Amino acid sequence: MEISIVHLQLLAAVLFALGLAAALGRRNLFFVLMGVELMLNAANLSFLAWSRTFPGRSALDGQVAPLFVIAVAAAEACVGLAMLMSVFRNRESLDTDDFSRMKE
Amino acid sequence: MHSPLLWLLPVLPLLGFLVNGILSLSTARTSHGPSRGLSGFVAVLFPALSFGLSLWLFQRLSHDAASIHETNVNLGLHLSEVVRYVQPLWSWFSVGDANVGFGFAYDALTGIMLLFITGIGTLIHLYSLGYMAHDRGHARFLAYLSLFLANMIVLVLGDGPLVTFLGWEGVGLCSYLLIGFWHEDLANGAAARKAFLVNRVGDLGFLLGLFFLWQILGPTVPFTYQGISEWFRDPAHLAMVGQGSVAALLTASTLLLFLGCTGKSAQIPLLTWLPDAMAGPTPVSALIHAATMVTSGVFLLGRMSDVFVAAPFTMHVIAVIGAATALWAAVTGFVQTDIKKVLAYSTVSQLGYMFLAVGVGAFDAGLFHVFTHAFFKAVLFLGAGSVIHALGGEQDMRRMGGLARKLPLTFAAMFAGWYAITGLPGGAGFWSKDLILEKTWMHGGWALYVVAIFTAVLTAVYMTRLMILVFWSPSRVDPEVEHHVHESPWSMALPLVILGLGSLGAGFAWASLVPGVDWFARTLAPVVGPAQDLLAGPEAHHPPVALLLALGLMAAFGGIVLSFVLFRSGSYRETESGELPFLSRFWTLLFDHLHAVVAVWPVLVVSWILDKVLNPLLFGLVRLVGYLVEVFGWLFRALQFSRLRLNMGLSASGALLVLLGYILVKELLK
Amino acid sequence: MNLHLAVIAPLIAALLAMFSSGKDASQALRNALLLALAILGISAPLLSGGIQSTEPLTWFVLPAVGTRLRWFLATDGLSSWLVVLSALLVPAALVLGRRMAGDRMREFASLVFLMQAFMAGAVLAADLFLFYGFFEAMLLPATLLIALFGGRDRRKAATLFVVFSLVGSVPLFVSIWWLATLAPYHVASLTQSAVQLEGTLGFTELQALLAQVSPAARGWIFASFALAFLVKLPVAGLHVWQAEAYAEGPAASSALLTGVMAKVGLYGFLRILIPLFPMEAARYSGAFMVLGVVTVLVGAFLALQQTEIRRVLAFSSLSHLGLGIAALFTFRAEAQAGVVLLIVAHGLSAATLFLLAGVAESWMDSTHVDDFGALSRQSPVFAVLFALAALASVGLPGTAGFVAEFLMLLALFKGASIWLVALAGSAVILSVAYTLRLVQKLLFGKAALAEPAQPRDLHLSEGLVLAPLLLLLVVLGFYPAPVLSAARSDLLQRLPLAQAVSEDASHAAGR
Amino acid sequence: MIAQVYFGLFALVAVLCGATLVFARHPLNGAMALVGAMVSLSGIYALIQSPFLATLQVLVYAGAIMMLVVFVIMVLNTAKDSKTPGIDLVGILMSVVAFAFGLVFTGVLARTPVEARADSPRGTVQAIADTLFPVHGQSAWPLLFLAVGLVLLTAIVGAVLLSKRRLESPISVEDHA
Repeated sequence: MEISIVHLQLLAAVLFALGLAAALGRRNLFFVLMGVELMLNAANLSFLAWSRTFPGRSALDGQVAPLFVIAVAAAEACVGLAMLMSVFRNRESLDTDDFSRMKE
Repeated sequence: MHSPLLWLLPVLPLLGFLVNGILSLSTARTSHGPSRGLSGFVAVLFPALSFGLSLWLFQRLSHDAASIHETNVNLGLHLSEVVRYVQPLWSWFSVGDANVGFGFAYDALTGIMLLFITGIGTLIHLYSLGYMAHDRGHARFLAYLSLFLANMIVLVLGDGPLVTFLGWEGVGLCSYLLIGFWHEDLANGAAARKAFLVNRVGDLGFLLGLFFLWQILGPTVPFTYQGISEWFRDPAHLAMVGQGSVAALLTASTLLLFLGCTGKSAQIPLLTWLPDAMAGPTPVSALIHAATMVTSGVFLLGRMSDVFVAAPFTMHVIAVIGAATALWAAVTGFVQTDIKKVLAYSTVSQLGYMFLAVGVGAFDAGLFHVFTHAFFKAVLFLGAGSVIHALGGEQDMRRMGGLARKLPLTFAAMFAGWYAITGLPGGAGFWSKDLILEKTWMHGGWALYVVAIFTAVLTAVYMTRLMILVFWSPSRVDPEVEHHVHESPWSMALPLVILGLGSLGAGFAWASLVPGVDWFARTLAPVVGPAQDLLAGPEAHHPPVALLLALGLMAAFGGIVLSFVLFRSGSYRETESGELPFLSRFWTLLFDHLHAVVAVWPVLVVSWILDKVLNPLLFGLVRLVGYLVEVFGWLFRALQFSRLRLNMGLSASGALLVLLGYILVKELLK
Repeated sequence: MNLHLAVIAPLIAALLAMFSSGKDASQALRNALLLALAILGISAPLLSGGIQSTEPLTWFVLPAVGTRLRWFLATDGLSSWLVVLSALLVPAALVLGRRMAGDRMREFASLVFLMQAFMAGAVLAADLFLFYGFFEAMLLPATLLIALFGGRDRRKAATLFVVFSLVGSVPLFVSIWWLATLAPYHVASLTQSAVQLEGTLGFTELQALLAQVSPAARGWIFASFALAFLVKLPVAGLHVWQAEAYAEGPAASSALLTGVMAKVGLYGFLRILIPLFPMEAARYSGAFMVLGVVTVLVGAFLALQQTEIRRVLAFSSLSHLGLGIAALFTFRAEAQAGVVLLIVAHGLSAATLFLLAGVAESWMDSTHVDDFGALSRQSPVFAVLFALAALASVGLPGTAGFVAEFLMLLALFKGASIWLVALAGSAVILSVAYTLRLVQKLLFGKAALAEPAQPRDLHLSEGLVLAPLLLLLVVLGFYPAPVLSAARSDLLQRLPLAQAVSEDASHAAGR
Repeated sequence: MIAQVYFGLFALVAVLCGATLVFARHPLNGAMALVGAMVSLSGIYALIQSPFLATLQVLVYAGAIMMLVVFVIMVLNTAKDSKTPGIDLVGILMSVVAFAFGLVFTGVLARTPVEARADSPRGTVQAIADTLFPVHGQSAWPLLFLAVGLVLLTAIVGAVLLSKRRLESPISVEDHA
């Protein structure tokens, strides 16, 4: 009840930044994926926090949005991990710096 | 009056076409095609039935006309009422202002046309049995011929211009198929295509003319010959179309319709196809390109005489073009060496006579010439066919001669034809040509008369030349060929005899010199009479008949004598190359050159430009867009690093920058 | 029910044809042919049904916009004839396509059925969304047919085809979307209701809606619609894809493209563009007439220069359909009837020509006209059918093409000027020139290549599927009333307009 | 007051776990840290009146998704340990970017006067179901729900297709290199 929206948002921002750092800074594909997950979580938190500033039923829209985010995250993890496996099996490596064939 | 039988007239030959067509198609694989007896029997039977039917109808028509005439005389009326059997079949299309029915109508004009179309048609089917007996595709040939007959019947029997147009294009198609019948020779195919194309130009004129006519009539008048005639015979309407914009419309309409006629009847300017059409088998030339199809232009003018007399300018044009064509073709016929070409130009020339007659307002004279010409030109062509047949395909007159004794029957028949066409007394041409000359004198002025009589002299010259070169001069035939010369079988001889007799006797259908014999004119009077009376007015003065007759006879005899002087003594000088001298060639191909310059080359040049310039240009435009996209692709690819993290980081930085920029702008604007 | 089936049956047929258990190609062909005949049986009764429509089913409502997407089919004579036309052409395309499809008959049949389904959907749709969906969907099977079964340059042809089609349809999509956002407001203003209502894009509702749009905006929408249909037709300037697609695709797909898909372009003008934008159509009618006549001429001139059979036929299609556009914009009853008849007549004759051209190409293994000759002696049945179809395509009296051409020229004469008629008419002469040249090269003359060891001609089945088409052409040439009357029924005035609105109102009341 | 204490606790755990994710050597460690962050986030959800999402967070996220991740990590790591380094120069650069992001967000937030409203409803199952599938009126959510269903289906099919071939044939680098 008394938790301030700003604190929630700040927490979300920090988690987002951490997720981004993991997604961008790490070379291991696992960390990239997990960083993305963390960012999604931060976004969810932000959704919920903002939803508390709306009156009446419209606040519930903010509650429903994370539901979809979770669903999409599940799909993303599903496909992402499958791709990761096939990449690993092709390349024997999970180092993103090894993957530079896209430009060719 | 309603007559339920008219539809049978075209359907009978159509059945013949279907039977023979299926026979031909189903036996295409076998080595010698369908049985000649069966296909021949079918081919002759159906046209003959059609002929019988048209004889019966004509007899009935004459009877009805006579009884009506009697009634009118008894009642003290002075009317020439049209006896017309109609059979409207169904509504062809009925949309907006366009209400066109599909039906047939039979009156005196149609009756006369049908008599000789089906009659000569049957004879020529018979002739073809012998002529094409050794050809692999004779069943196909007979099928085409029957199809032609069906279309020709539709052409004359249609109750409105559009049904006529159906037959009009149909005969064009059959003409195409038959000219190109021996299609392995590409030249034949080219000739056939030329015929179809040139005719199509005329047909477009026909259609546009109909549009204009429709415009004048308005949507309420039924678009049948009956409706059109009645509309134009109304004096109030005649006054209306005589002046102002309606007159211009009518002139345009009639000129365009006449253009259609020049296409079908090979007049200036659309005459180049007819000489080429001689590439077809000779029975085809006789039936289609001499007796029937090419005269359908004259028929149409007669059919729509009420329309044409309302447009005096067009009538002048018709007369002048007719005279010019007659003269030009006669001169051309003078220099030809191919026997069929001579006859072809002669046909063009005679058709010119018919148009001259129509142009000076003598529709019945023109149609009478159609009638007599059908006989003598058919017999001339069939005779020529017989000669060619006997000589094993030789068509060059320089390699003929002395055949009178070898082919007595053929010679007799052709002599009859020659007798008729030169206008010697008693022959068919004597009556009809003199009639035309007389009418030209009366209504056409002296200039046209001089051209016409000069053409008559030329006609006598070139026809006599033909007879001399083929029959009377010493033989120049290749000895090897001469060995095999034989008279034709009975199926070819019988038509020759009948038509030969016809070309001697047909003229008596309207022997204007013999009092009381004006059967032809009387029969036609209800159809074209009002139009003629309108133009000629009451005949106040009688022409100097004796003088004109004498002039006509002098022309014929003079021409014959001249020809004997020219060709009998010196025989024929053969040029080395076998080709015509330059001047003759140029004169012969005058209109071909004109067509090339006016129509063919421009079309080819424009289409070449479109294909070689415009199309690549459009393609280039499309390619250019494609290249642009690719160039952009390269540009953006150059921006990429091959490091995943860097790429992602850069895009994240980009997002950050956008965000910062947004905030900054927001702040600044605040 | 029949209406639903006319669209759904080919879809089912596509699935069945794909997964049927036929082992070899001929078995697959037999299955597909049975399906095609069944569809023909289902579609044919539409012709006697007059105007009919289905209950509009709301699919869903566009979120945040409030416009319904509906499954709503309706038909009158025009649509019914188009559906039946395609149902007639599909068996022929399947049987003659056998020569090109080879072992992949099942895929081929399936794609052909898909195309049939989408095309039926496009002409039966009474809702703009639905129409657009089907209109675009047609592209997919057509492209695949070209890209999978085509000739040497099939990739290029397919790419051109797709790119041009998209150039035409993307602006259309934008326009439709924009209209969708307007529809609810329009309905609200109509009913004066406080409750927020949903709009629809049914053709009848659109007529009212468009009347309220500002003229400038309407002009742009008009342009985008016109562009989409002009590309499908196509007209001169947008014709680059046509010859490639028609010449490089398999003959069966060319036949369907010209016989059916190009007709949807004309249908778009007839059913959608002119009724929905009467003012714009009237304002630009001169331009469209000139464009049509230019197309007629350009097509004819280009056809004269071509040396490949199907390119000649492609440009001939361009030329013939151009006349339709020119005539339509005279807004005369004769033109409308003539165009409807043109759709049927040209569909039948051109498709037959393309299919036969495909057969000839498969015999000679060449597309160049100089490699052909004397087919009338070697293959008489083929020659008869080809010649008949060629004559029908040049509009010889006695075939349906003549009546169509006559009516269109008459309309141009009355509604435009004599000069346009003369120009269009001279192209008719040219059409004889190039068509006869083609006939000459293929059927007559001497055989250019070695004579075949075996006599060869069309199979019995091939003759049997083509003969009815040509027979129909001749019958309609003498008695075109069944098709002409189709042009008169005015579907738009009789669709259940109020239904969607009242449904909404009762909804609102119920709440 | 007690809520704020809990919040502080959870927030601390979440941030620490997040930091562990960034710096962990082994993916398994990272995964475990992520699970921790998620569980503590779920606690925070519960604190801010969203019981349904809190449950879902544990069930789906921490339970299902992360289980999947851990499972894959363990499958791939049977052969050899991950040889990838933790942080390098590029990583540091990227971290700076990430840090800047956080800074911007914080900056913006600090200047935004927002207050929670007392009448904001609880995110119960009932309330969320009513929003998702409204009985009356129109809403975009059902359409979106359908779309997400499609996305999930596609993802499943895609995942199966991506890994299917590998099950049949022995792994070979040359095959697809």
